[in-house]
Amino acid sequence: MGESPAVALQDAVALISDFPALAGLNLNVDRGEIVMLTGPNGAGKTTLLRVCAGLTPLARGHGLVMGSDITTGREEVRRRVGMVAHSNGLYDELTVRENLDFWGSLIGAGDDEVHQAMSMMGLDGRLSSVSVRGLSAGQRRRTAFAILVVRRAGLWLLDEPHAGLDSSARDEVDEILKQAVASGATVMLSSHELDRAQKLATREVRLAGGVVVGDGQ
Amino acid sequence: MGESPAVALQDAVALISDFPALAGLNLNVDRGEIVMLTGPNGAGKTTLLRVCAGLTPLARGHGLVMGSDITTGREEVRRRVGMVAHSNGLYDELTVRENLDFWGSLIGAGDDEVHQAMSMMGLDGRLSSVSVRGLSAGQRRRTAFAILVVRRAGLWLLDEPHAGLDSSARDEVDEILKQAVASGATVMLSSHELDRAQKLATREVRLAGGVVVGDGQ
Amino acid sequence: MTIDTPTSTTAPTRGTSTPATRVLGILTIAMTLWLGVFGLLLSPADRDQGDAVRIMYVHVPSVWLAYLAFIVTALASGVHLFGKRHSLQADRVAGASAEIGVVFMAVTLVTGMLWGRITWGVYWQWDARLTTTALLFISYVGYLAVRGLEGSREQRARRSAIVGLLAVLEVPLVHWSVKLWRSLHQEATVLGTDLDVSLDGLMLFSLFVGVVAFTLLFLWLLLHRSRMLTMIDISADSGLDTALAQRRAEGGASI
Amino acid sequence: MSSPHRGRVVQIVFSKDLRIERRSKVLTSQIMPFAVVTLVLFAFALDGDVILQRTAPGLVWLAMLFSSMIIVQRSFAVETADGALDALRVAGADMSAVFWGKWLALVVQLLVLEFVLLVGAIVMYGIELRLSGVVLLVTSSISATCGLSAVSTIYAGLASGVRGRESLLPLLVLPVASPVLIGATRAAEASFGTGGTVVSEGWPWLGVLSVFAVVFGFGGSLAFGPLIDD
Amino acid sequence: MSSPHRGRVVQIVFSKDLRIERRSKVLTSQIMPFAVVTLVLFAFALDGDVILQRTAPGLVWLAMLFSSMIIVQRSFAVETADGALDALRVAGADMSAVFWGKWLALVVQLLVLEFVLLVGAIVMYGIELRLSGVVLLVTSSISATCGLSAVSTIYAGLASGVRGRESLLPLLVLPVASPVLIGATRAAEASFGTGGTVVSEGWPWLGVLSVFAVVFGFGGSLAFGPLIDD
Ligand code: HEM
Ligand SMILES: Nc1ncnc2c1ncn2[C@@H]1O[C@H](COP(=O)(O)OP(=O)(O)OP(=O)(O)O)[C@@H](O)[C@H]1O
Ligand SMILES: Nc1ncnc2c1ncn2[C@@H]1O[C@H](COP(=O)(O)OP(=O)(O)OP(=O)(O)O)[C@@H](O)[C@H]1O
Ligand SMILES: [Mg+2]
Ligand SMILES: [Mg+2]
Repeated sequence: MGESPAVALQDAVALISDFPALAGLNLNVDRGEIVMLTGPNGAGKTTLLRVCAGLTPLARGHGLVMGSDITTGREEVRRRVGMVAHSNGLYDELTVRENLDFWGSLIGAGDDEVHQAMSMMGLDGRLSSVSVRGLSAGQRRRTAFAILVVRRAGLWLLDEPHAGLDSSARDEVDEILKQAVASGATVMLSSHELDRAQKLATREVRLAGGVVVGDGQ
Repeated sequence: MGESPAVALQDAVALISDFPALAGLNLNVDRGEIVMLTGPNGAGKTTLLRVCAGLTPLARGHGLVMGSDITTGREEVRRRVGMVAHSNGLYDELTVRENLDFWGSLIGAGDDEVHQAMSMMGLDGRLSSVSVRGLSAGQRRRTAFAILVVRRAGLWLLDEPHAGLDSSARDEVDEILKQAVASGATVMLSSHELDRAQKLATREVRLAGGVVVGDGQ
Repeated sequence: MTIDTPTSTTAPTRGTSTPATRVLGILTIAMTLWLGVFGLLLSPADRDQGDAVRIMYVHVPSVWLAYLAFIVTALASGVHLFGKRHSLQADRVAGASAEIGVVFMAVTLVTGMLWGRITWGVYWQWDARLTTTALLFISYVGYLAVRGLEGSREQRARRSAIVGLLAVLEVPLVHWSVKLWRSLHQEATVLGTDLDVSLDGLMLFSLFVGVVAFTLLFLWLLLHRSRMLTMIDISADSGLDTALAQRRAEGGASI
Repeated sequence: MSSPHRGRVVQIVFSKDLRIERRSKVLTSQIMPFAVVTLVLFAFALDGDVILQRTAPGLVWLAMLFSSMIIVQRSFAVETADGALDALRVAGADMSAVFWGKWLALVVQLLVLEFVLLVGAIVMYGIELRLSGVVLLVTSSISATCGLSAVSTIYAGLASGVRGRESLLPLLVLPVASPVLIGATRAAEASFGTGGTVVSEGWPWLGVLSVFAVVFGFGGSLAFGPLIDD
Repeated sequence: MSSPHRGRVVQIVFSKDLRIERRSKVLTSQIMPFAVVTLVLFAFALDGDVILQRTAPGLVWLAMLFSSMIIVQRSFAVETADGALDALRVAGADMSAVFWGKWLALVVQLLVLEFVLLVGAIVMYGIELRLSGVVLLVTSSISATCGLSAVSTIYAGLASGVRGRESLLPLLVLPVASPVLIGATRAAEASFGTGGTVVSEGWPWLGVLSVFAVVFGFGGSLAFGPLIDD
């Protein structure tokens, strides 16, 4: 298609305290793809996702995300991406509802959108008023997803989205992602649950040693 | 067999700041079983495992773990169990090696045992001298497992052991668990990756709402 | 990551000196000798301070050059932060200048304390100038610490540039501390001695010589040090290349 | 959906921080007792002679400095604990607005603490306050607090995240903040009439403090984005 | 494999804590500058008159109290960050040994800090030390530090347990800790000869401090297990 690719990285090198977590990685992702990142522990998946979100700077190489340069055009990039990392980015002292309201209002989302997202992830009812510290691992993850849904991003970056979620929540997440893609979004997710992710993804990119070592449908 | 069951809980009620995470749960686990705990997010799996480890006290009911009462005989219980929780219990500032040495010497394990465990989990070589803060999610998990292996417990309590691990590490873990059971240990693990866990487990216990709702092979 | 336009002289193989800097170095040495002659021999002893006054020829120039160094740091930081290219060369100049400034500041403190011991009888006393000077010194130690933090060069540059721009605000505070506290603080500050050095012509000239000598020294050090930093960055880059190779190798036999 | 305008973001962040404080009660049940006990202990250490009144203002502001450090460190610990700061960055939140929000929350908390401390000092050290002094005391305290909060927030931003940074916070803040401390102390002395000072001597300090507050306030709102976001 | 005897556990925990401190440098690069700058600022706030020498001991020990709280809080934050404390409990580690290990690490760090503070105060405030005073100063400082560390460690143990508790604790601990402060301050004054005191006046305080240290030391080692292990 005519429009710029969702992600275009050339010779991307990213350092984590002097260690090259990405060692000259090249990757192109077109809009509307669901790319799953696989690879051994420490391959560089998380780092790659953080680079795409403009969180980790490139030490060398160039990168375009949603048409803007991730070094110079961070602001634009951020306006277009949403991310669920290993950590959930929640405030322990606040309740589920308060967390969603906070992030929702920061993004400028409406009350109804927030409420819809919560019921999608089964957080309405009792849980909505439980302080996040009291949540179980999976319930925290669900909350993070609810926030992501509210975000309505153009590029979704998911670091092991299924980890910690129970089967019903997993199906729900997959459903949400499919819908998002249907409405024009692009998805990059890292996963160690190959068969599950493979059902979902349109393309599998395998990382190792900070570079792409395998790329296929 | 004549010896006491690995776990025997009667009407176990456990509160997490006034919320009954376990609501009168009954469970018996014989020695040598590999029990997998399933159930929706917030069902009470983590709480159950913590109760068995003597970390969360019972508000009501009784519990025997490895033959000793978890309320009165905590010390004995702890001498027999090993646990990998959602959190890994590592010191960020220390290197992988230093963490293993610390826990190893605390348990009274020998240097060789430590080294063996590290190579089992692929932590020898470069990683051994990396500070834990620098590790990837899965590498942290591997370290936690290496410590567990050194522990040589009679009852292994694993909260989503596979989460975050890559496929090779998962196989390694399964292998380790099988060996442990072969040498007389008992395993309780919670998991949301049903098919994988089912391959491993000898029995599946399904929790919901803080009680057992399903129990079968 | 590119080292922007390192001059040919900064190739690691060659040293950091050029004909220009060699001349500068020679001039510096000459002026310093001259300062010795004037400061120690030709200039008269002070009426009531005696030979102690000669400390002034080091004390005062070093302070002023420290000020200059910190201002240069601030300017370079500004160039990096607000310049189009976010020049890393500017950042390195800022860093080098700050390092030199800290050294000069230390010299000021030491000479000042010695002088204080002689004239006031104590090494230290808690008046406005001394205190603010001490704090200024601490701030730039902090600045250097920020430069030492982990992270990419851009990060280092951005952070330290901001700190450099904020810290320089303390220089006027030190400079006018006497006035400030005189006018603001009821008790007359003990700084009387600090200023009633009656400078006759020769003293003034010696002081002037001192300032010139220290200025040359500053420039000379600045050139060398900033080129040094450039070379360090370059060698760090070549180090990165090998690290990258190793990292990629992990791909083959990865854990 | 359009991201909200800056003022709104400030308000969102501000109320979020205050709500968290209300839940965790760090200020009311950890810092305040500390500060008050400090006053008491000092009253002991120099059992209630005139010295006490001389030192009171300095003490109060020293306590303020400590507290601001603790509060601000906590307010950023909350952001980094579960990666909320990264989430804020990805959400493309206007960082200078975030700065003002956190700054405001800090100011409010410090002012509360300050009120307690001053009242405590006045009661315990038997300082009698001249009406004419009150105005100076209040105005100078407020502007000093604004300045202090600005400095602390800026450097806490720099100190948040990457390891090793946090250990820098005091090293960076204290020298820069000390003018505030000194100014505020002098102003307080003037309004208390400590050591026979008269109120008029205090006003110039108010000027210094205000300038400081403005400079670092706006410096901070400019610098904060780049600092957080590297 | 048999779990190691108590002494070994103490040593393991102790060296672990010190190693972490060496890595994170909280003491050397955060607390020390903090404490020193405090001395500087205070000296300036009371520019160099006799008051300074009067207040020096009190100041030093106030700084010690703050620092001990910060250090110990950090030393338990490290344990709870990634659930290491739970891991310790499951590993069946002898909690009173853990207590002594953490206590010892705290004592060592505080003594280092104390040395710096005292030297700093003596140099900067122009205190001249009588030889006869040195012995008292050293012994009293050490026993005071032991007591303070014991209290702080107990405190942190409590605080690290169930949430919500910590909010109570400063209220509980500070009154308990203040005798140490006052005792140590008085002893220091005596050894400095502050305000014409003579050394002999200091010895009784040393007794008080020692008793305090012993009581809370052993109280702590007994109470610690139950505290951690709600
Ligand atoms: C630790 C002790 C001292 C420190 C930290 C110190 C610091 C300074 C500083 C920062 C300045 C620069 C003032 C400015 O122009 O902004 C200065 C200038 C000067 N100092 Fe010192 N000083 C100390 C002791 C002394 C003593 C003991 C004397 C002589 C009795 C002295 C004599 C002078 C003179 C004559 C100048 C230049 C005139 C002026 O600019 O005020 N200083 N000192
Ligand atoms: N300070 C450091 N020193 C050495 N290596 C480091 C440091 N920081 C990070 N690393 C390495 O950088 C890599 C980070 O990779 P990353 O977190 O992206 O892995 P990942 O693919 O997400 O792995 P996982 O599947 O376990 O999440 C790891 O191999 C880690 O060991
Ligand atoms: N303070 C609280 N208020 C209300 N509910 C609470 C509180 N603390 C804990 N809970 C509830 O207790 C339950 C804890 O369950 P637990 O963590 O054992 O679930 P789990 O089976 O491990 O779930 P997961 O699969 O997500 O890990 C959750 O339902 C949680 O909502
Ligand atoms: Mg990862
Ligand atoms: Mg769980």
